[in-house]
This record gives sequence, structure tokens and C-alpha cells, in this order.
Amino acid sequence: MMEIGLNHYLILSTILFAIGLVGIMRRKNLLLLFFATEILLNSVNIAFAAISHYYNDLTGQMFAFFVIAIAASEVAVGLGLLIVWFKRHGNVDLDTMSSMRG
Amino acid sequence: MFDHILSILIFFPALAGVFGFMIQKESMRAYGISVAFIEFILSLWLWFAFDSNVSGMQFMEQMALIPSFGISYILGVDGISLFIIILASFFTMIGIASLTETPNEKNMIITLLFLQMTMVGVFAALDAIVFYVFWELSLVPMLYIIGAWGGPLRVYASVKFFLYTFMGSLVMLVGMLFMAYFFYQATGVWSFALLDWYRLILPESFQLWLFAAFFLGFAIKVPMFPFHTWLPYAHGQAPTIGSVILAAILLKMGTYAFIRFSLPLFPDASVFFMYPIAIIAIIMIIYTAMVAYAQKDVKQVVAYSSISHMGVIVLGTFALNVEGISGSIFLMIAHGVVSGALFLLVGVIYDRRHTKMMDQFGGLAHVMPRYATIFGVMLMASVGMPLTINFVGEFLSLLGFYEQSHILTLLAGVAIVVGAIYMLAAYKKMFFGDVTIEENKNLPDVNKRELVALIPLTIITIWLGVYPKPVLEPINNSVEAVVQLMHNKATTEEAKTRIPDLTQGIEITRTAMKEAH
Amino acid sequence: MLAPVNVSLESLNLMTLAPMLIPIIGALLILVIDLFKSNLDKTLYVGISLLFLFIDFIAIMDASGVFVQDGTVMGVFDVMLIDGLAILSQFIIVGVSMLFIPLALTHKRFHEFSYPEFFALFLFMISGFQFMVASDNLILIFVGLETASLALYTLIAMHNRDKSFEAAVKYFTMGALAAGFYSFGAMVFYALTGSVEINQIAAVLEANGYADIAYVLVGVAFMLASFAFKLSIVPFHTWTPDVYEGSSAAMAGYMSIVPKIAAFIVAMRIFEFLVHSGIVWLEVVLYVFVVVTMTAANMWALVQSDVKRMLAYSSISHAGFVMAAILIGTTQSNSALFMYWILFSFTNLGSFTMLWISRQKHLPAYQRTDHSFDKFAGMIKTSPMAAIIMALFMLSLAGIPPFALFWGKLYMISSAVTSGYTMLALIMALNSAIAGYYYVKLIVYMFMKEPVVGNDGHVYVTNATLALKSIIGFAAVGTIFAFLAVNPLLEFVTAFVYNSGY
Amino acid sequence: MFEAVAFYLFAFLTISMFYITVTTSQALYALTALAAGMIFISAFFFILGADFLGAVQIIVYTGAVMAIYAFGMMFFDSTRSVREKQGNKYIISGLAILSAVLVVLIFAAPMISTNMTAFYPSIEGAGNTQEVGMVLFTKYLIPFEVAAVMLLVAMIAGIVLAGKKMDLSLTLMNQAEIDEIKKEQDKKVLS
Amino acid sequence: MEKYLYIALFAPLVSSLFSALFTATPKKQFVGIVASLLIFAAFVSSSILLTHIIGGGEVVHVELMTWMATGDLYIPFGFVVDQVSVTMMMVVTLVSTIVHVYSIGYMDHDKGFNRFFAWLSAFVFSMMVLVMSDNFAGLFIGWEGVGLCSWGLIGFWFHKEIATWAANEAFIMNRIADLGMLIGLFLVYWNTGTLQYEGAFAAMPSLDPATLTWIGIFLFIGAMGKSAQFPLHTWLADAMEGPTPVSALIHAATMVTAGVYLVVRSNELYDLIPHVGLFIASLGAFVAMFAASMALVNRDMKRIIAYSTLSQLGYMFVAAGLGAYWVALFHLMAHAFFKALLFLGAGNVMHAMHDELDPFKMGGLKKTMKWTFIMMTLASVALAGIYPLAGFFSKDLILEVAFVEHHYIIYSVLLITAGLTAFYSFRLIALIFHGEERYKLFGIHPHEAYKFMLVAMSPLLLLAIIAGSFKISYFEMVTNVLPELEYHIHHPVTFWIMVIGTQLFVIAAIAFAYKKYANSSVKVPDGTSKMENSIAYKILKNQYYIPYAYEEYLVKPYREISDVFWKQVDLKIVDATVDGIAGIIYSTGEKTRDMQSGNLSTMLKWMVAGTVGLLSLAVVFGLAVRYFDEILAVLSGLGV
Repeated sequence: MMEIGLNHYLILSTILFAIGLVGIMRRKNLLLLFFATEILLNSVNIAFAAISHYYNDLTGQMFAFFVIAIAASEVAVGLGLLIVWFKRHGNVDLDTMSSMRG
Repeated sequence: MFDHILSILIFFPALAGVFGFMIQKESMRAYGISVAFIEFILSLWLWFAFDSNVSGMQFMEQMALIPSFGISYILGVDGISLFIIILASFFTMIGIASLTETPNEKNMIITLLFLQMTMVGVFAALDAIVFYVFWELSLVPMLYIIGAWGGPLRVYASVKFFLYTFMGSLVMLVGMLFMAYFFYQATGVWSFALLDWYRLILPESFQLWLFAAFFLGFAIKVPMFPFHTWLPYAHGQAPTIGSVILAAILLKMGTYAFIRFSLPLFPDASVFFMYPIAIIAIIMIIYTAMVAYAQKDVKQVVAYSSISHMGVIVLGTFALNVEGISGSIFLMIAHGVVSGALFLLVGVIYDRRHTKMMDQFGGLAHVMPRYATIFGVMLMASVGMPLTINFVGEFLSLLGFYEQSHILTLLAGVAIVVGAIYMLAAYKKMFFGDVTIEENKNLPDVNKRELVALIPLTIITIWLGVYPKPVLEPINNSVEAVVQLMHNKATTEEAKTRIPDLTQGIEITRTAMKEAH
Repeated sequence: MLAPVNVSLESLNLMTLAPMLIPIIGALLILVIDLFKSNLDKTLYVGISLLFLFIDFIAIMDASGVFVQDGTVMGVFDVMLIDGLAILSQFIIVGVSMLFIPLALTHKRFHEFSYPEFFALFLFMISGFQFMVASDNLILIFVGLETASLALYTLIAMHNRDKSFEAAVKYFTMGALAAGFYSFGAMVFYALTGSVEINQIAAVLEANGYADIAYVLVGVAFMLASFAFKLSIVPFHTWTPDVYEGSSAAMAGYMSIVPKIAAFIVAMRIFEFLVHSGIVWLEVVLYVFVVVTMTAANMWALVQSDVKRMLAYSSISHAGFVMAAILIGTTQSNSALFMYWILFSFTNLGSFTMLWISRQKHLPAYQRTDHSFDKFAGMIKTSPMAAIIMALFMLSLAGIPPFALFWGKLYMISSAVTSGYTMLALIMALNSAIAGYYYVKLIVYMFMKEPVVGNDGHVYVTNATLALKSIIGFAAVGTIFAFLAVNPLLEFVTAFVYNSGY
Repeated sequence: MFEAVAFYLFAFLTISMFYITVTTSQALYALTALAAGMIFISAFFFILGADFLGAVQIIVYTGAVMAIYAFGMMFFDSTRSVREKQGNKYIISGLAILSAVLVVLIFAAPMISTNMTAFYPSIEGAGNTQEVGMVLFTKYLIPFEVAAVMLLVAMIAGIVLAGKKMDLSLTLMNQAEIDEIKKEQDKKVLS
Repeated sequence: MEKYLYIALFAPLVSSLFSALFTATPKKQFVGIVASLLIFAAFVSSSILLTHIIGGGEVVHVELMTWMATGDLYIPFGFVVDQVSVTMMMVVTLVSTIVHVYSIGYMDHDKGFNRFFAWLSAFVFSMMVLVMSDNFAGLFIGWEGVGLCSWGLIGFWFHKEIATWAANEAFIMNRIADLGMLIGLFLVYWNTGTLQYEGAFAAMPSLDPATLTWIGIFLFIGAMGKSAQFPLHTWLADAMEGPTPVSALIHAATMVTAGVYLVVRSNELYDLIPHVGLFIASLGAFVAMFAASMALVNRDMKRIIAYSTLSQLGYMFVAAGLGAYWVALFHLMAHAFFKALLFLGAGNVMHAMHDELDPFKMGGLKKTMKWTFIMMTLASVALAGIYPLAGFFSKDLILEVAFVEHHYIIYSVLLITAGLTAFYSFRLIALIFHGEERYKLFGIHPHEAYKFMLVAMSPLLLLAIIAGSFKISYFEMVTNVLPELEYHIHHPVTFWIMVIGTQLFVIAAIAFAYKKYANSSVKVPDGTSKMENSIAYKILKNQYYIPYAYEEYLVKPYREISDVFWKQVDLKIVDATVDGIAGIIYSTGEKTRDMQSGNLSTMLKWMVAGTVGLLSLAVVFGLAVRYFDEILAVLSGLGV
């Protein structure tokens, strides 16, 4: 228990990922929903860093690095989309977005 | 010219159809008739040039289409397909000639020309995929014809027709792909060429499955019980021309395919499935005849009668001997002529009264004697009166099957009774008695345009009933080849005995016959 | 201390980068032009894009020449991978893009095409897809994927309607979740093998004999989820109809082809070796995916009242159909995948273009959505030629021979048959029959119904310009005469797939 | 020992922060918790010796991403509590817990094949940043450049979407209106 | 001689086609005349052929052309004129010539005059094909052809519901029998390899008896239909709805005897299977009595004669079944003459009575219709078998045959029937021509038929009287091809007792009939008399309730089952299944489309759910692999 191995990190990562999933499913406010996606990516980053550490291999860090970059760009686009929507509708509630169905 | 006559026969109408877009609306009928006439002359030429002593394929054309997958454009006719091709071109011709005033006549004629391409293509194709292409493609014009010019339920009927047959043929396609794969396994080469496939002898277990796959496609097209329910709708809703071509040619695709594919490819399976199929055929014969008797709509009567007759054709096919198969092919032609004519006749009265309900008629023989006469002739042909075209086919089919099973033939023979019942009942309702309905009192008799279509059919009906030899002989020669092939390929003991070996004894009878003359 | 790294320029094989760089340069050029002189006409940008795509195409041809000669080429620290799959898929990507770009030249003005950014983003997106397919490094795949996706979200939103924003947001959010799945899956694989390169992952797993099968399966599950999203496999498909409906018809057509082929390539790379390693689980799951996707999507397509939405479901179904190739995993099936997709791209782009050409800005009262079925009622009476072409595309999609898609279906089903997936082959065939219904439904509307009062047929060509018409003509000719092209195509594709080891 | 304590501490902190993020009804709390969680994650990076990554994490996430989110939040005026209609909570928690349990079930067991050969091993005697630099600019040069393109795309996308370009629909306007707008724009440029 | 054969065969066809040309035009007298002349030409040719054959000439055999040839099957249009067929040809052409001529007068006022001759001549042609064919298939052509013409002629007055109904009934019933015939043909072909009489009969002796029995049975089923044997007899009485000349020609003289002809033609077969022959004879005897009994009480002139025909057919079958083929043929010939005469006479009466058929409404007509009276009386005498008229020779012979062959039951049945025959025949004569002139009550003014009609009938009268005298020469001719069986009752006393006894019995029956019906007390029955209310009378009146039973237990159920098949099975099961499958697919789509709620949150949930689904599968599988050994151990511990 006290010896922290790779599995601990992987489990932590999984738990965080699951929390992210909760957020994804639970949030109706799109902005808060985007927070949850950040959690997903971050949880994976921990695992990458840990694997990198335990394998003594840098690829994991690289992956984490790119994931951060991707997360950042997603924020830009996502917020852009939200702003457009907000300008038109004055809210960012995804329940209002259901003009297309079936 | 002869080298490519089949290609010309196939693509000439389509090409003409494409050019037809440029023709002015009023002139379209003349254009259509001339194209169909040329096509008919070409098909007659085909017959003229056809050597009826050769049992194999003639006018073969071959061109690699997708060599890496073994698909080639191979065409050819033998006695089996020759007459159906002629029938197809003939019916297209008289169909267009007798076309009554229709909205969008131009579209109709162009569609018919395309339909003709697919029909000829199906019967001339000797490559499974090419066959399949035309087979499927033929659904499209028919879909349009029924759907655009049909009765009140036309959309339902046409879509049902399309999807039902489409579904069946897709299963058949899977079967074809399997067949090609087995061929590939056996030889290391992909091929969809039918003549290549003929050389392949499959184990019985494979045959059974493949037979079943092909059967579904064919059975729906025929249509065999219990896959027949699309037909009454299709016929009931289709315009006259649609019904005529559907009954005369399209249904024949199924039975033709049985002879072209199922029998020679899967002789053992054919023997294995002979009894089940015969039972289905008998159900078709009796059951649909009874259903036909219950109909109130004369077109439905003819439609169900088609199913009933197709039952006899199927039965003859699965007699697996020369008499039966020749008979069934002949009956295909016969039924094409007769049911085509009957649908035309129904169309005649429909044009006048805009109803097909039999209780709306009665006593028509008083006001339309010529019509009644022609109808009577066709009726008698339909019930299989000797010296009409149908009898020859029915007689031979039943005769052939009698060798396989006595009791089933006896049951199938009930066709001649039940057929008479519904037909005579319908005739009685329509033509006999007094004219009770006011509108019927002044109906004009058949006019010239209708006679143009009906007289040739009547002549053929009698002519081929009295003297079927010119047609029967080429059929016979080709069928003998098929039967011999089946016998040679059969692997099970039962199949060997069920399918006659023609190398024995045939010479003797042939020479005996020649001496008799 | 670190020793300096010596890298010889030849060993980098920089030529492998050329096809991806060309669109990037094009995009930058467009941005620069816009900097200097704004408000230039869209034709300029269409021209530039076409030009660069054309050059790109030539570069790919060049690469294919190299491939034919030397086989698979790795480049730039073995990140780039130019094999048959990469080349074939790039051909499709760039080719379809070239067909798509002229669709901007509509008769009516549309918001997105008024901005040069659209074209820049479009070219960026293409390069993103190209990176995605031309690599077996999960990182580069991820980055390429995101580049393309982010650009795509924007392109959808730029259509500038409520529905398109909604579509973009939905797509984006689900894409973000899928990205999460992807990275988690990649993480598991990395944890298992210490590598993020697919061939090395495969090699390591092979070496230890899939000892940690449970781990592998978790990784595969997440990867599968993420690609199932991209490929719109049920139940990850839910974005597809909405996004297609929200975006312009042209864009929807494009989306049904290009992103999917890119995703297919990656899926092939990732899953193929797993399928071949005999993991029953994967086989079962893929089987279920294929069957459920085909069937369910078909059922939903049946009940649609909007043509575009119907086509959206139909393309889900097609994706499921093609997914079977990955399940089967033989050379024949993989070739069939390409065959199918190439033929599908013609037909599908054609049919979406037909919708695009008839796109109105203001909907009349009888029409609830852009392309409701009613709109096409009686089309044969008012504009016969358009109706016939539309019917042609529908028949091709339904798999009626001899039109394009039939040959794809034929080869695909054949590949199932050859590898013993008999039931699958039957299910595929029967699904084609179900699909027949909704394609025919449109034909029924066009050919067998009376036009809605007030519809004089002008609506069907409201957007028509020479460019659009030529694209349709091109697609139509391709659809009809596909049978002539099937053989060379088949040989070409099979050679490339086979030589790439798939 | 220290490592274990640190791991459990930060694990607890991150989990609680993220839990708050996804459950709180106050957008501001969520944002703050998220930022805190990000920082705690960077702690893991430091523990694991990925110093560069830790730094990047703090700068990019807490510095940039959170700032953007904060701006967004202000823009959307969602500082007050967010009202969200909730569907079936059991489905949500069930799915999430199930997924966690399932994965954990697998991850709890050690991997059998642990003797990995590192393809890009850490270099003896070099700092983490240097190592990262070495790999990033050789092996991952192309992804790096593509990431640059991606950021460019994101930037353009952000500008296009959030800027004025999407305010009016050119699709629905007629030519005269557009000319009007253009003229105004020109005026502004001239003045 | 072939020339004459062709004339005999094709003259009727030409006649038919010629008349057919004018079907659409109003009545043309010359159509009837030309048709009659052509038929007469056929008659002349037949006579020439007959003399040729009698003169010991060779059998004329021609093969016109191939009809069907496929596989081993070879069927030509071949025709043969031998002793048997020439007899039939004579009968057919003679009676038809007379009927044609008669019809010119009878159909004088009918709109369908021309059409009538077309049909009638077509019938003659079919009949000629039937009798002249040299193979079973050709026979079948004629067989069906006469069926067709019979249909057309029974339903000639197609505006009458009952006539068309009767036509259809006749056709369908014949078809049922034809099926049997067809099966017989198939059996012949597959067992002998040919359908030519010559080859087939030659091959038969070597076949096993079971097969032969079946062949015999099926061919006889065919014969039963045409010859209206029980249980397929009902159509004949109903067929009387057709014009009377038709009844005379088709339903008395020619077509109905086709069955007898078939049996006679197949004598070589039936000789091999005497048990079937016995069955035929028994059935014949039964029908003879059965039909006669129905004739006793019937009140329809034509139906009475029809039942009498039926009864006489029974006699013929008795003879044929017992192997006395030439006797059967002889009776056939004789019967044709007097029965046709009887019918034509009845036609005259009908004409005179304005289509009234109930003899009870006539009476005393001998004054106005003298010639008809004489003819019909003589015909009835011939029918009753009184010496020296035709009936005596032929009918007595059949009784003798039955006696000699020791079939005493058959003999006694036939004897009783002979009495019944005499009774009902003269009941009819008495009611029509004697007694009160009851027709006056109905305001009818009867008149004698045209002269030329009576003249036309006269040859029949003559033949009915003298036909018996041909017996010996006929016997000599026919036995060239038929088994040469002479029947002599060995003891002359027995012979004379029998002959005289029979004659006395018959005369007594006639006397009784006259006594009962030739007096002035006969009234038009009103359904109140005691006799009319007796059970026996009702049974006979209703034809043993057989038509009723057919209607109730065959026709109605058929109609109802058809309806059920269509409305319940076809629409509600078969079609509904197809539509149901499509419906299920469609409604599944309709029901599950809510999955696409358009709400992003739901979509995300679906994605997560999908992933979780995949994961759970993965974990189950993964754990199963991981703990494979343990699971195995547990399972084996459980004893699985």
C-alpha cells in the first residue's frame, strides 16, 4: 500500500476520468461541461506522466504535452462556439439546443 | 452484325430511349413503335439465324469487364432463352402500339425501352453478375411504371414489388458470390461465367445451401407461394402495359433462372428439393386458383391465375426430365402470350369503364361480341384447351413431372379443373346474362388499335397450339443438353436415377422418328 | 550532458511531408492574401484552394510512385509513414476535397464562403487528415485528428444558422469526449508496451503473447469508443444526423466521406493486428457493431421526413457496412473498403450536391426542413433531368447494379463470403434491402407524387451554377460508368493494400 | 514514504477538487476547484520528475485556459448559481461508477509483462527540460509543428466565431445591405 | 381414300370457320345452308370410307404433321379410319347433317343463328378429331374440343343465367373427368413410351396388372365425365338448357357416347383387366336403373329424354364392360338414331308450345302435330326395344350378354330398367300427344314444324326402324378389329322365354303408362296429390338430392373456402406476415428514434453508456482469461 506503483497512478487516473465522465453526463451548462472535458484529459495526463516515470521513457511526457496543447486549442474553439451561441440565445444551456431530433 | 447481335438487341432500345428524350411529345408514340418494331425485327432475325440443331450457346459475345474479379460481359442464347427474348421484344412492341392515352406518354415509352433492355439482358446474359445487373435493373422501370401510372394504391404496390424482389435477389447475390468463391477455391481463378460454373461439381451439402440462396431470389420473382403476395398488388395497381409486361416477361425471369442456374449448377440439390418445391407448386396451383375464384376484380383474377400457372411451370421445371423442362419453357412462352393478352383485354374494358369490378359488368357479350370472342379464346387458352398454346406447355410439364411423382401430378392436375372454375366464373360474370348497368349498354367494341395487339396474340395462341414444333424443337435440343449436363454432374445415387441419362436410347428414338417421317 | 544530435537530411525523408505541407502553404497564402486585400471574391479562394489541392494530388501521385518502387517509406524520425493505405486514403481525401471546393461557387450567396478563413481552415483540415492517415504514431494521429476536427467544427459553424451552431456545439462536445477516450486508450497501450507507435505496440504485444489481455481489452475498448464516434457507429452515432442536418448539404456530403475514411485508416492500423491476433472479444464486438450499426441506422433512416437527415442515417449505415471490412480483415476486405469508399464518395457527394443545389434561403410554408421529402414531390414533372439524376444516386446508394456502389457492395460481401462470414454476408445483403426502402421513398416522392402547389420546379436548381452542375455531372457519370473503372481501380487498390501488408 | 504520503494527499485533493467541479451549482466554485485541481495535478508531475510538464501544466492550464474560462464566464454572466435540470441521476452515477470499477478491476492487478524497454529513455545527467527538448525537437518535431498548425487553426476559429464575422448572416442579407456595411467599415478604416 | 378422310375431317372445320365469319352480322340463311352442305360433304366422305372399309379395304391411316415432340415424346396429328372409327364417323356425320338442316328451321328466329352454326360445326369437327385420331393425345384434343363446344352450345343463350350456369357446370365436371383421363394418358406414356394406339396397346400385355388397372381406371374416369356416368351425371340433365338440336346432337347421339367409344377403342386394354370391366358394367347397370328412375317422375320433357339417354349409356357401358365391345358400339349407333329423333321431335313440340317443357301442360297434340307424333312414338317404341325396331336388336343383345356372362344381377337390373324405360317413354308420349288439350288453358296455339325439318328428320326415323337389320353385316365388319364374341344362349327354350318375356314385360309397361296418362283425367299437378307428397316421389323428383348435395357440400364449401383463402389466409396471414415484418422494422425505427432526442446530454450519455458496455464486455472477457485456471477449477469442483 505504501509503495506507490504504477497501478496507483493508473487507478487515480481512472477515478479522475470517471469524475470527468460524471461531469460530462451531468452538466447542462455548456461551460461547465467543458470543464469536465478538461478533467478527462488531465486525468490521462497523470497516467502518462506516471508511466513515463516508471518506464523511464519520455514518450509519455510528450503525449501529455500534446494533450495539453490539444486541450488548450479545444478551449479556444469551444469558447468561440459558445460565444456565438450566447450572442444569439443569451444562454449556454444545452437543453435549449434541441431543434434537431429524431 | 451477327457477332454482336445480342449486344445490339440489348442496348439498342436503351440508346433509343436516351435519344427519346429529345423527341417531341406528340411524336413519341411513333418513335417508340418504330424502335420497338426494329427491335422485334432484330429479334426475329436472331431466330432466323439461330441454328436449332445446335444445343449449346449461340451468338456468344465475350469481353472481360473486371478480369481481376472474374466478371466478364458474356452473352449468348440457346433454345431456352431465344424465344423469351423474342417474346420480350414482341410484347414491348405491341405494348407500345396498344398504349392508350396516358399522361406523360413520353416518360412511359422511354421507361418501356429501358425495361426492354433489362429484359433482353437478363435472358441473354451468361455471366452471373451481368445477369444480376439486368435482373435488378429491371425492377427500376417497373417500379416507375406501377408507381407513376397505377391505381390508387400504386405507391404501396410498387414499393412492395421493388423491395420484396430486391430482398430476394440480394440473398441470391450472396449465393452467387459463394458460388464464385467455390469456383475460385477449386480452380484458383475468379469467375462468374455461367459456362465455367457448369463445370464445377459441388458436394451436396454446399449445393443445398446455395440452392436455397438462389431459390429465394427466384421464388420471389416467380412468385412462388408464400412469397407471392406482391403480385396481386402489383398487377392490381399497375397500368395495363405494366401488367402485361410483368406477367408476360418479368415473371419468367424467375423460372428461367431456375433452369439456367439452379438445375445445372445444383443437380443433387434440385433432386433433394424436388418434392418440397413440387408441393409448393401444387399449393400455388390450387390455393391461388381458389383465391382467384374469390376475387371480385377481374384483373386480380388474372393476376392470381398467373401465380397458378407459374406453379405449373415450376412443377415442369422440377420434373428434371426433357419433357417437363421443355414443357415448362414452352409454358413460359405460352403463359406470356396468354396472360399478356388477358391483361390487355382487361385493360380494354378498364379504359371504357374505369372499373375492373366484375359486378359492374355482365352481359358484355351482347354489346361487345368481338371483345367477348377474343376474351373467350384467351380464356380457353388459359384453361389449357388443346390446340391452344397453353395446353402444349401444361401437358408436357405435367407429363414430365408424372415420371417423378404420380400422386403429386394428380394433385397438380387439379389445375385444369380449378383453372376452369375461376375463369369460367369470371367470364360468366362479365359476359353472360343481361346488360343490367346503364353505362354498359353503349360500350364500343374493341377498336383498331386494340386489335393490333390482340389479333397477333390470338394468332400466336392458336398457331403455336396447333404447331408448336418451330419453338419446341430448339427448346428441346437445348433442354436435352441441360438434362444431360445435370445427369453427368449428379453425385448422389438418387439424383443419378432421377435425372435421366439421355445418351442411352436417345439415338434410337431420334432415328425412329426420322424414319416415321 | 547531452550530446548533440546528428541527423542526416536524407534519413529524414522530408519528401514524405510534401503532401501535407502543400495545403498548409495554401492556407497560409490565403490568409496572407486576405491580410493585404480583403473583400476579394470567393472565386479567387476557390481557385487557390483547387490549385493547391491539385498540386497536393500530384505530390501524392509522386509518393505513390515512390511506394510502388520502394514499398513503405518511413520519414522524419519514423513519425511519418507512407504506405499504401496512406496513399490511397490521401487520394480519396484530396480528390473528394477537389470535388467539394467548387461547391462553394453557388448561385446564391452563403455566409461561410464569403470569408477567406473558410478556405484556409478547409486546407488546414485537409492537411490534418493527411497527417492522421500518414502516421502510425498515436501522438501525431491525435494531433492531426484534432487539427482537422477543430477546423471542421468551425467550418460547420460558419454556415451561420442556429442549427449549424447547434450542430457544431454538439459535434464539438462529443468530439472532446471522444478525444478523452482516445487519449485514455492510447495511455493504456502506452502503459502496456511503452510505445505509442502502432507497429511497435503490435510487436511488443506479439512478443509477450498478449499476456495482459485484460489491459489490452480496456485499451481497445476506449480506442474503439473513440473511433466509433468518428465513424458514427451505433451508439456513438448520435451526433451524425444532427450535424448533417445543421451543416450545409455540401459540407454534410463532405463529412460523410473524408473524416470517415481518415478514421477508417487509423482504425485499420490499430485494430487490424488485433483482429489477426485472434482476440475473440474484438471479433464479437466488431461483429455486433457492424450488425447493429447497419440495421439500426437503416431503421431510423426509414422514418425520416427530411432527405438530408435520411442520408445522414444512410451514411451511418454505410459506415457500418464498411466497418465489416475491418472485422473481416483480409486483403480483399481492406481493398473492398477502399473500393467501396471511392465509389461511395462519388455517389454520396453527388446526392448531397443535389440537395445543395436545391437549397433555399427561405423555406416555403409547406416545408418544415431544408430538404423535406415534400419538397421533392413530383420533381419528374417540373425538372425531369434533375429528378433522374437524383434517382440515379439513390439507386446507386441502394446498391442497384450497375451503378457505382453496387460494385463496392459486391466486393465487400464477397470478401465476407470468402472469409467465412456467411451470416454477416446475409445480414449485409438484407440490410441493403431495408435500405432500399428509404432510397426508393425519395424516388417515390420524385416520380410518383404530384408536386406541391406553388412548386414550379425552380427550387431544384435555385443554386445551380456551371460549377455545381459539372460536379453533379461528374458524379453522375462516375456513378453510371463505374463498371468501366472498377477493374483498374480494383487492381490498383489491391496492389497498394497488399503491399502495405494488410 | 514521502512519496506515498504526497500521492495520497494530492490524490485526495485532486479527486475532491474535481468532484466539486462537476457537482457544484456555483460556476465560480467549479472554476476555482478546477484551477486548484490542475495545480494539484502539476504536483504529481513534479513528484514523477516531469518538471517541464508540471510547469507547462501550471502555465497553460491555470494561466491560460483558466483565464479564458474566467473571461468566458464573465461574458456569459454565469457567476450566479447555475440551474440545471437533471435527468436520471442513477444512470449518470451508475455509468460513471461502473466504468471506474471496471477499469480499476483491471488496473488493480499488476501487469505481467513489466520489463519494458524504453524506446526514448531519459538521458543520464540531463535535466528534464533538456530531455524533453531533445525528444521534442527530434522525434516529435512534426507533431510539434502540426500542433502549431492546430493552435493556428484554433486561433482562426476563435477569431472567426467569437468576432464580428458571425454577427450578421450574409446568407440572409441582400446585396444592398452588405454594401452598406462594407462602406461603414471602409469609413472606419479611413478615419 | 385419304382425300375422303381429309374431307370428312376438315369440311366441318371449314363450315365452322365460314359460319364464324358471320357471327357479328345478323342472321343469314345461307350460312346454315352452306354449313349443312359442308357437313353433308363430310357425311358423304364418311359413307365412301365406310363402303371402302366394308369392302374389305385397308385401314386408312394418315399422319398430317408433328404436333408435339420433345424428349422421347412424339405426338403427331395422325388419323385413322378403321372399322370402329368409321362407325362413329357415320353416326356423327349423319346425325349432325340432319341436325344442321333441322337447325335451319329451328333456329330460324334466333339472333345468334350464324354463331349457332359456327359452334355446331366446330363441335362436329372436334368429334371427328376425337373419333379419327390414331393416338390418345389426338383423342384428348377432340375430347376437350367437344367439351368446349358443348360449353358454347349449352350456354348458347347466354343471357339466361341458368343456361350459362349449366354450361359451366358441364365444362367443369367434364374437366374433373378429363383430369383422370390426362393421368391415364401419362400412365400410358410412361409405361409404354408412346401415345399411339398401336404402339401403346401392343406394349400393354407385357405390363404388370396393377399398372394396367390404374390405366384402365383413369381412362374410364375420363369416360365417366363425357358419358355422364354417376357421380358425374348431373350436368347432362342441366345441359338441356341448350337449344334442342344441340341436345339431340351432343347430348344424345354423339358426345356423350364418346366415353363408350373410348372404352371400345381401348378394348385391348380392358380385355387385360376384366375386373375393371366388371366394375364398368356394374356402374353402367346402376346408372341405367338410376337414371331411369329419375325419368319416371320428371316433368321436364327434355330432361326425361336426357335421363333416358343416361340410362341407355349405362346399357352401353354394361356391354363394353363385359367385353362385348361390338354390342356396345352397335347400341351406340342405334341409340344415336332414335334418341336424336326423339330430341328433334321434342324440339318440334317445344317450338309449337313456345318453349313450354312441362308435358302436363300439353296433351292432345297428336291432332295438330301428326308427323311429330308419329316420329316420336316410333322413336319411343325403338327406345323401349320393341321388335322389330332398332332398339330391340341392340338392347336385347346387351341383356343377352349379361345373361350369358352369368351376371344375373346386372341382367335383372337391366331387365327392370327396360320396363321402366318403356314406362317413362310412353308416359311422355301419352302426356304430350294424348288426352285433353291442356295447353289451351295457357293460351298456346301449337303448329306443326316446317316441312323441311320433318323431312330432315325422316332419315333418322327410317334408321330407327331398320337399324336392327344391319346387325349381321355390322358384326362382320367390326369384328375385324374388335374381339369376336358371339352370344348365343345355348338353350333355345331359354332364349325364347327370355325374348318373349322381355317383350311382354315392356309392352305391359307401355300399356300401364297409357292407361295412367292417356286419359282425360290427367291434370296439371299442383303439388297436392298424394303421390306428389310421398317420399319416394320427392327423392326421385329431386334427383336423389344429388344436385342439392353437390351444391351444398361441394360448390358452396368451395366458394367459402376460396373466400377464406383469400380474405383470411392470403390477406391476413401470408400478406400480413410480409407486411408485418416490414411493419416491425419500420415501427422499431419509429419507436427507437427517440434515442435521438436531440439533447446533447443524452447523446453524451449514450456515448458513455456505449463505452461502459464495451468495458464491461472487455472486463468480463479479460477476467475470464486472467482467471481461466481458477474458473476451470471451480467448475470442475462443481462437477460440471
